[in-house]
Order: sequence, then C-alpha cells, then structure tokens
Amino acid sequence: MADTISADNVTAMLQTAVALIRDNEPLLSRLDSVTGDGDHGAAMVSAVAAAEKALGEWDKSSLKSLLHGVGWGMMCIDGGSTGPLWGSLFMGMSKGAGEAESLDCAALAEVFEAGLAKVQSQSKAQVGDKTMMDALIPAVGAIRSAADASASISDAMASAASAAAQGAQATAGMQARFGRARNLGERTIGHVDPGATSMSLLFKAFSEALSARET
Amino acid sequence: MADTISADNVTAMLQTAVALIRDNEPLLSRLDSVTGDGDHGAAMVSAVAAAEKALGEWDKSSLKSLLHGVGWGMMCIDGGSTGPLWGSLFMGMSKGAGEAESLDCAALAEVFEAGLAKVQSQSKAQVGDKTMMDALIPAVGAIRSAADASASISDAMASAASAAAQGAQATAGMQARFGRARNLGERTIGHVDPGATSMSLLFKAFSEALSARET
Amino acid sequence: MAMKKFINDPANLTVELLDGLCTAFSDKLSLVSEKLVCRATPKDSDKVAIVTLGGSGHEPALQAFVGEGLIDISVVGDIFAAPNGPKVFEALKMMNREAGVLFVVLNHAGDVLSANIAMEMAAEAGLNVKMILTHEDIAPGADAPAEDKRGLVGCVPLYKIAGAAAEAGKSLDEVFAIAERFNNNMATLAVAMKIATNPQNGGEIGKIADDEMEIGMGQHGEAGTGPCKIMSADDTAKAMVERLIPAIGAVKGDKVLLAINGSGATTHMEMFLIYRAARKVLADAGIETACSMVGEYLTVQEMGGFQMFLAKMDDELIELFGAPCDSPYWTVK
Amino acid sequence: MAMKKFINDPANLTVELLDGLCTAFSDKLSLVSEKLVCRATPKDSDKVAIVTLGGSGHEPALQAFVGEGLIDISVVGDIFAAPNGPKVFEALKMMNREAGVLFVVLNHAGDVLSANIAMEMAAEAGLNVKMILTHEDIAPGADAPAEDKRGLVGCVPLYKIAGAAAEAGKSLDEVFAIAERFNNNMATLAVAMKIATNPQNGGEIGKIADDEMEIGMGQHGEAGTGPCKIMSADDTAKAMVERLIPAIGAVKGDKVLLAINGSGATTHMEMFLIYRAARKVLADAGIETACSMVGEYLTVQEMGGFQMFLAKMDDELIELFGAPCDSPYWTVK
Ligand SMILES: Nc1ncnc2c1ncn2[C@@H]1O[C@H](COP(=O)(O)OP(=O)(O)O)[C@@H](O)[C@H]1O
Ligand SMILES: Nc1ncnc2c1ncn2[C@@H]1O[C@H](COP(=O)(O)OP(=O)(O)O)[C@@H](O)[C@H]1O
Ligand SMILES: [Mg+2]
Ligand SMILES: [Mg+2]
Ligand SMILES: [Mg+2]
Ligand SMILES: [Mg+2]
Repeated sequence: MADTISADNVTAMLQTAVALIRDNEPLLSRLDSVTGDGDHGAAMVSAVAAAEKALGEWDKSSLKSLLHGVGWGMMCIDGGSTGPLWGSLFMGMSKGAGEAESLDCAALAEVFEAGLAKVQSQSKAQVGDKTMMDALIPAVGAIRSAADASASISDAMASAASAAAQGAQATAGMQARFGRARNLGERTIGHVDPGATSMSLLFKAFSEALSARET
Repeated sequence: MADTISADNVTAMLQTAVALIRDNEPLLSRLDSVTGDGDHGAAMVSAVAAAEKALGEWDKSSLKSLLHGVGWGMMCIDGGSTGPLWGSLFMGMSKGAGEAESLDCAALAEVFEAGLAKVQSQSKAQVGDKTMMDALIPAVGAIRSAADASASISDAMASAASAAAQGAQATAGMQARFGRARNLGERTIGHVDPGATSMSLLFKAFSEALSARET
Repeated sequence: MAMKKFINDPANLTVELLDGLCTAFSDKLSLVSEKLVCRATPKDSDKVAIVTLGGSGHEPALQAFVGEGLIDISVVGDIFAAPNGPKVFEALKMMNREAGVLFVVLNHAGDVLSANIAMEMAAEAGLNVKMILTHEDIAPGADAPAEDKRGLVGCVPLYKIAGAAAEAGKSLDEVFAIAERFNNNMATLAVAMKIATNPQNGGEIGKIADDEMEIGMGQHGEAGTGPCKIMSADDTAKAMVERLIPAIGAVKGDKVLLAINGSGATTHMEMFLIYRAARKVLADAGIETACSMVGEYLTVQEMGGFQMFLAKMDDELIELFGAPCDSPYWTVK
Repeated sequence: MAMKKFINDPANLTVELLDGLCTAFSDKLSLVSEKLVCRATPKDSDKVAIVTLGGSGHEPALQAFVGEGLIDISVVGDIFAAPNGPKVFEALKMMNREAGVLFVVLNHAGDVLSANIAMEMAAEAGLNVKMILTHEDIAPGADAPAEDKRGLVGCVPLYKIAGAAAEAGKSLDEVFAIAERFNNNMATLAVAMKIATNPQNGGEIGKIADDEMEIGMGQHGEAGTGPCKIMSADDTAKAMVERLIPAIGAVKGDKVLLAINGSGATTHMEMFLIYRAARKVLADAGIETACSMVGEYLTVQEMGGFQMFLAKMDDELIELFGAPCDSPYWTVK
C-alpha cells in the first residue's frame, strides 16, 4: 500500500485537532490575556466548531471540497484575527489539493505550502515576529524537507509537529511585531504567543492522528 | 459672680466643638459608610467650618446674632441632612436667646429647648429612632433637670455631655427609623448612629470648654 | 492606597465637574452662581418652569438633563449631599413667574429637609411654586408608607414628561396633575454587585461578598433587602420586574415605560441583556413596552448594578415622553 | 469565583445584547440577519451609505450610532472579535448603490483582516465601495507607521462627520475626502487604572497595580507605554493633551474637537474634570475647543480609564459635526 492519506484520514486528523484545541481553550485564553485581549481560546473553539460542522456537512465529493468547507467555515466565524487566518490556511490548502483523491508526502507538502501562501497573502508576519507564523512556517518547512528526503507521511507530520512546537516555544523569547501584542513592545518578551501555540496544537494533533492510524 | 455664660463663653465652647468634630471626621464618615452613604464626616466638617466662619464674622452685637450666624452658616452648607438639622438647632437657640446678654442655667435650658423645638419642626424623630435625636433630646433634658435642681452651668453641661454620650452609645442597639439608614432595617442594629455621635461630640466639647474656663 | 479615580482636591469635585459639564455643553447649559445649572437659552417666561435639586457624585445626573423640554434649573449640592435650603430658595426665586414653578424633589432625608426650608422661604416670599416628591423605590414594599420609599431614577422620566407638558404651554395645575399621575404610577428597584467608593474620602460604601449581589439598594448602594447569590441576567430581571409589575398595578393590555439605569460599572452590554429579559416577562404578561430608556442617568460612582424602573403609561404620557427635548444627555428630535 | 456581571450563557452575549438594543430602540434600529444592525428608516438610496464593523463588548459602541446622519449599517462581531469577512461583504452588498459606500474600518488586526477579505469579495462583485482606515492611537508615537496605530474612539466623530456629509448629498469622493481630512488630523491616547474582565470567560485583561495607572492602553486595556503612579485628574489630562497637541500639529489660533470617552467604570464626574483640565491646557496654548464630546462611546467592560481624543477642525468639519443626527446614543437637533 502506497503511503498516502485520503479525505477520510484528513477527517480523522481534523477531528483529533478539534478535540485537542477544545481541551486547550483555557490555556489559549490565558496566554492571550497576557499579551492580547484574552479571547484566543474562545476564537479557536469557534474555529474548530466550524471545522467540525463542515466535516459533518461534507458531501464526500472530494478532498478539495472537504478542505474548502473547513476553511470557509472558519472564515465565517467572528473570531478576530483567527477566523481570517485559519480560514485562509484551509482555503489555500483546498486550492492546493486540486482534484487529488489522496495525497502522498510530496503532494501533502504542496497542499500545506498552498495553505501557507494564502495565509501570507493576508499577513506579512515572518518567523521571529511572534505570531502563529512562528509555528506554521517551520512546520510546513519540515513537511517539505521530509518529502524531499522521501520520508513517510507520519514521519513528516511528526517532524512538523516538533518544528511547530519548537517554534511556538521560541516565541517566548521574541518581541511581538504583529497583532494586538505589537503595542506591548518589549513587555511581550518572556510570554509565549497564543496564536503560535494553537497552531502547534494543530500539527501535534495531525501527527497523533497519523500515528494512531498506524498502530 | 453669678453663674452665667456670655457670648464670649459660647464662642469658646463652639471653638472647642469645631476642633473636636474636625478631629473625628474619619470616625463619623466610617460610621456613616456602614449605615448611610459615608459622608457624615465631610458634612460635619463643612458644618463646623461654617460655624467657625460665622464666629469670625460676628459683629459682637448679641448672643442672638452670634447663634443666628452659626445657624444660618450651617443651614447654608451643602450637607445632606446635617445642614438643615444643625442649622435649625442653632437658629432655634438664637431665637430662644432673645435679647439676653448672658445666660444663667435656667436661661440656658430655655435656649436649648428652643433649639430642640426648631429641630423637631423639621424632623419627627424621637428617642429610640436611631438619629441625632438620641443624643440631643436627653442632653437638653439633662440641662433642664440640672437647671430645675439649681445646678451649676458646668455641672449641667457635664450631665448633658454624659447623657448625649449614653444616648449615642444606645443607638447601637436600635433599628433606624429615619434617614438613609431606615431602609437597612434590622441590619442597622449593632452599629452606632453617626449623627448621634457627632451630636454627642458637641456636648462633650461644650462641657470641656466650660470646665476649662473654671480651672 | 490611592483612590482609583481621576480627581484633584476632593474638596473641589463639585465645582470642577460643573465647570467641565457647563463648558463642554455651553450651547445648552449656563452656570449661574456657584451651583445653579440653568438652560443657556431660557424658556419663555409664560411657561411653567421646572426646578429640581440633588447632591453631586451621581453624574451625568440631574444637571445633565437641564434643557429645552426638560429641567430649567438644577440646584446641585456637594458629593452625595443635598444643596442647602437658602440656595434652593434662590433658584425658586430666580425661576418665579406668573405661570408658576414645578419643584421636583427626590425623597432623601437631606433633599427633603432642604426642600422644606426652601418651600417655607418661598411661601413667605409669595412665590408661585408647587412641590412634587418622587418616592418610587419599592424596596421597602410597594405598600410601605411614602416616607420609606426613596426617590430613584424615576425623577428623570418625570422631568421629561413634566418638561414636555410645560413646553406645551399647560398651566401649573395641569403640569402638576400630569406629573403626579405619572408619579403615582411608577416604581423602581435597584440592585448592586460591586460597591461604590466615596470620592471625597475613598471610603467604600457598604459591603457585598464576592459571589453575592443585593436587590433593593438605595441610590448610593446603601444596603437593600438582603444579599443573595449572583443570579443570571434573565433571573435577576425576572425577579425584579415581577415585583415592579404588581407595584404599579399593570395588567394585560397596559402600556408601560421600562427603564434600565446603570449604576456606573455595569456595562451597557449587561443593561441590554436585562432590558431584553424584563421586556420578555412583560410581553408574556400581555403588557406592552411602549417606551424605553437604557443608559446611565443617575449613577453612583463606579458601583456595579442598575435600577429597573417601570411606569404605567397612557396616551398622553406616551406622547409627552416622546416629545422633542434638548439637553446634554437627552435629546429627542 | 462568579463573574461580577449580569449575564446569561456567555456564548449568547452578542445575540442577546443586540436583541435588547434593537428592541429598546426599535424606532431607530432594525436587526437584519443575525448581526447586522441597520437604520429602521433607511437612507435615501441616492446618498452615500456608511458601513462599519467591530467586535462586541464595547457597548454602547458602533451599533448605537446607527441612524440618520451617522452609520447606515454596523456589522457586529462576537465579544472583542471582528465579524467575519463574508458577513461584512453581505453588508457592503446590501448597502451597495450608485452613490457608493464609505466603509469605515478601525485598525485592529482582526478587523483589518476581515475588512480586506470583504473588500476582495466586493471588488470581485463590482461593488462601489471606498474603505477608510482609522488609526489615530498615538501610544506608539505620533510618527509611528500607520500599522502600529490602533483605531480608538476617533471612529465615532468620523462617522458623524462622514454621515453628515453623506446626508448632505455629497458624492462618495467628496465624503471620502472629508473623512480622510478629518482622519489625518486626529489623535487619541488612552489611559487605564482598573482592568476589564472578559465577559466570556471571566479572565482579567492585563494587570495594573493598586497605586498605578498606565497611559497608552489599547481598546481592551492591552498594556500601553508602561505603568506610572496614579496622577491627579489635572496632571493626567495635561500629560495626555500635551502629547496630543503636537500629534495633530495644532497651534495657536487653531480650532479643535476635544473628546473624552469613558472606558466603563470611570465616572462622568471624572470625565468632566479631565475635560476641564485638558480644555484649560488648550486655551493656554491659544487653541479653541470648538467642539466637545464627553461620554461613553466605545467602552471595554468595566475598565476604569478613558480615551482622550483631539482633532483639528476647519469650518466645514465644525459644521458637519454640528449637523442634525438621530441614533440611539447620539442625537443632534
Ligand atoms: N497579522 C498577523 N499575522 C499572523 N498572525 C497574527 C496576526 N495578527 C495576529 N496574529 C495571531 O493571532 C493571535 C491572536 O488571535 P486572537 O486572539 O484570536 O485574535 P485577536 O487578536 O483579534 O483577539 C496572536 O497570538 C497571533 O499569533
Ligand atoms: N429625619 C431626621 N431626623 C433627625 N436626624 C436625622 C434625620 N435624618 C438623618 N438624620 C441624622 O443624620 C445623620 C446622617 O447625616 P449625613 O450623613 O450628614 O446626611 P445624609 O444622610 O444626607 O448623607 C444620621 O446618622 C442621623 O443621625
Ligand atoms: Mg485575542
Ligand atoms: Mg451621609
Ligand atoms: Mg449624604
Ligand atoms: Mg479579540
């Protein structure tokens, strides 16, 4: 059996992410109340609820439509920065998925790159700016490297998860240059960015879902 | 020398009261913040400041004008219940003083009774209602009894002071039936009334001023 | 600990705040002698004048409702303290006219004492004044004697209605009769969750436990009918409106004015929730909310809580309530 | 510990508060689809429409300024969260007209992201919309790049001025030019003393020591330019207005609009003191306070503090500012 993931796998990955992010609502809000307005937990819960709803309503037609449903659903939450950015991520991934029925590791890297590009069309934040990008960019990079090295999908996702976690952790040392935290300046140093944290949870969940598939 | 008090004595008595009440501003406000709106200290400080101003502006013409000036001055402060009631007390005393240049104990009793009557034209509160009346009525009664028993003025005032203090203390056991505290009902029991406390300070000061005169 | 307020010398609070108010709204207000706030453009002298009094510290409060179709002159006291009787008399004299003066007084010990002194002086001076006392607080029970019932936010819609009647050229007797009809058909209940700080001395007024609230509070958060655990907006609104409805004798088919007056720290967000829930209870009882007020009218520093007000309305009262007016904090086009 | 707020299910806050607002002011507002607040009587279709967006939790806030001579439609998000882009697009489409739509956006990350998405969709659909971004917070420095400067209370007078210009029948280009002129000549600084509580989860936003305050705060009390000891009203006002004056380049002989926007728990009493002190500093510099606003426009729950706003005014702006308008929380006769 070729090493690919189907729409059903993606559904399972997303369901794991929904649960993990829900569990972490208090953490995410607490982080946001230090450097922002205290609502990132609520925003992420709305986002994953929208994703869950889209999964339920998916017409099973294509991976593209699955990802589009999730992205549009997230785009349609009232979630401050979260809705547009997460919505863009999945809508970009949907576009990247094209007509594929399943994805091998290289295709997966392309899908994530398309998602990242769409996010970047909304945000100019780079690694080091203390945003979700500090988790997302290295994670996508890790999948690309793994694909180029012909690694398995689950290894690719494991390395994405660890890159995202490291990236999120590293935001503690950074000064925020985007979002509400920007105005806090130096005082953001020492605090982990909430958006980077939720993004790293996404990859953690994806990786866990994939290793669960194997066992 | 006959046992009388002159306008100068009254001035000295009032000056002592001004000082004593000023010193007790925090206590009076604290008591009022339990059963009222926390401003009785401020109201009494305004009242005694008005009295002090009247003393300074007194034209030395008569005891009546001295007391009238004090009463009108107090009446003209913005002091919630305090201004009208204390103003009435002194304006009533002024009327009671008539054309007398000095007062013996019997005349003093009459002056205080006239003051009390004027206060009672504004307020229907009686002993037991947990107001300044719980200090004022027994104090005036003590002066009357002392006068009827031919006591000295300073003894009369000493017994007024102790009657007022006892009356004020007794308010702790009462349920308020007048003023803002009325709505607190049973919950006022256990707390001394601020207005009774300030009134008892007046008689305490008067008595101290008179005994200072003697020594 | 420093007080958490932006103030200067606590002794100058009232003078400074009135100066700020009257310069910010100099097109509408004019400050004559220290604490008398008048309309910048006086009302025609052939119309009944509306005069009122009250302590400061409750901003926007009475003086912010001085203007066309509302109050003609507001006599302002010091923080939480009624203005003195002679000053109130001065205002009555200033507004005296053949058409007469309606003098609106809220039932609070100090206000009533000052008002009585002013009315005695007015009688001696032969002024043409009629006094009306608001006492719509039903915390002591709807049937409690009038002396027990404090005057709360009800004065504000009363100014509006009396002011509109006066502006329409009605006689003093007519204005008085209309105001009294409204006055006799209104009720208020207050609730608090967080206490206020006296801005003159930093003292906290009353006490409320962290998980409690109290219904039946006075204008300053003087304790009411006893504390209870914090309730939801819906339950709080229901508990309060269900006491107000019988207090004004409203029944199916009646029309009412429903007002929510924020105490200070309670947000407009919460007030809208409370309004919504109360209106729903009214609607379920077949009572129509014909007029509404939601906002901060009479506050008490940063207290958390609100007053819920209900009045029975007839067609004339509804029309007067909706008539044009123009004051700093209430304008109807 | 229970939150000291009158609420129901925190998930329903926005829906419930909008329902309360729109029923209380049903003569002025109408709620179309869940979170779009429109004028009850729509503006003539040959006039430019004003559209805006913002999160809830800042009541009275944007939707309370929907009305004649102000906003035509306000798209409301959830607590502290911008409404989503597709919803904003829906509003733009609903208001689309030959005369055009002025779309006013406050500079906050989420608002801008949603607005950009809506504008992309509007461009695709061929709608006639011009967007204007307010960013008058000078906390990061008056010369900081526009992206750094948050949009604070300045949007409210901007709605007033743009709304009046639209009502006067000016073209979209004219309305835009007027609004942009005002936008480029305004500045705000916020200060906080007491923090706000997020009403959805009870979390406290930020931290302020008992004896401290902080200037330069964001709309939610996100920390500003660093804490300092509590200052008097006069000193606070002076420190703030002295930064605002050079930020708008006001000099002797200029006319300004001075606005004090209360954050929630700060009383009108304090706001009047602050207004008075700031106006005095302006007067001493020979700058005339031609227009004033003192009140709660954009709050953030029960935060203690305020925003001080200053804008340079010319005769046209002054006239537009004073033109009639009619919304729940701002009416000019
Ligand atoms: N321009 C941006 N680009 C990328 N990420 C951003 C940007 N602005 C904000 N973020 C992310 O969003 C997170 C905050 O999200 P959230 O609290 O939901 O939105 P809001 O700040 O509107 O309340 C931040 O921690 C940051 O990671
Ligand atoms: N009707 C009344 N008769 C006598 N004393 C009264 C009356 N009302 C109030 N008081 C007294 O006034 C005191 C409160 O005074 P103060 O705090 O200055 O006025 P306010 O209640 O208007 O704030 C009470 O403690 C009580 O002793
Ligand atoms: Mg946030
Ligand atoms: Mg008192
Ligand atoms: Mg008082
Ligand atoms: Mg937010």
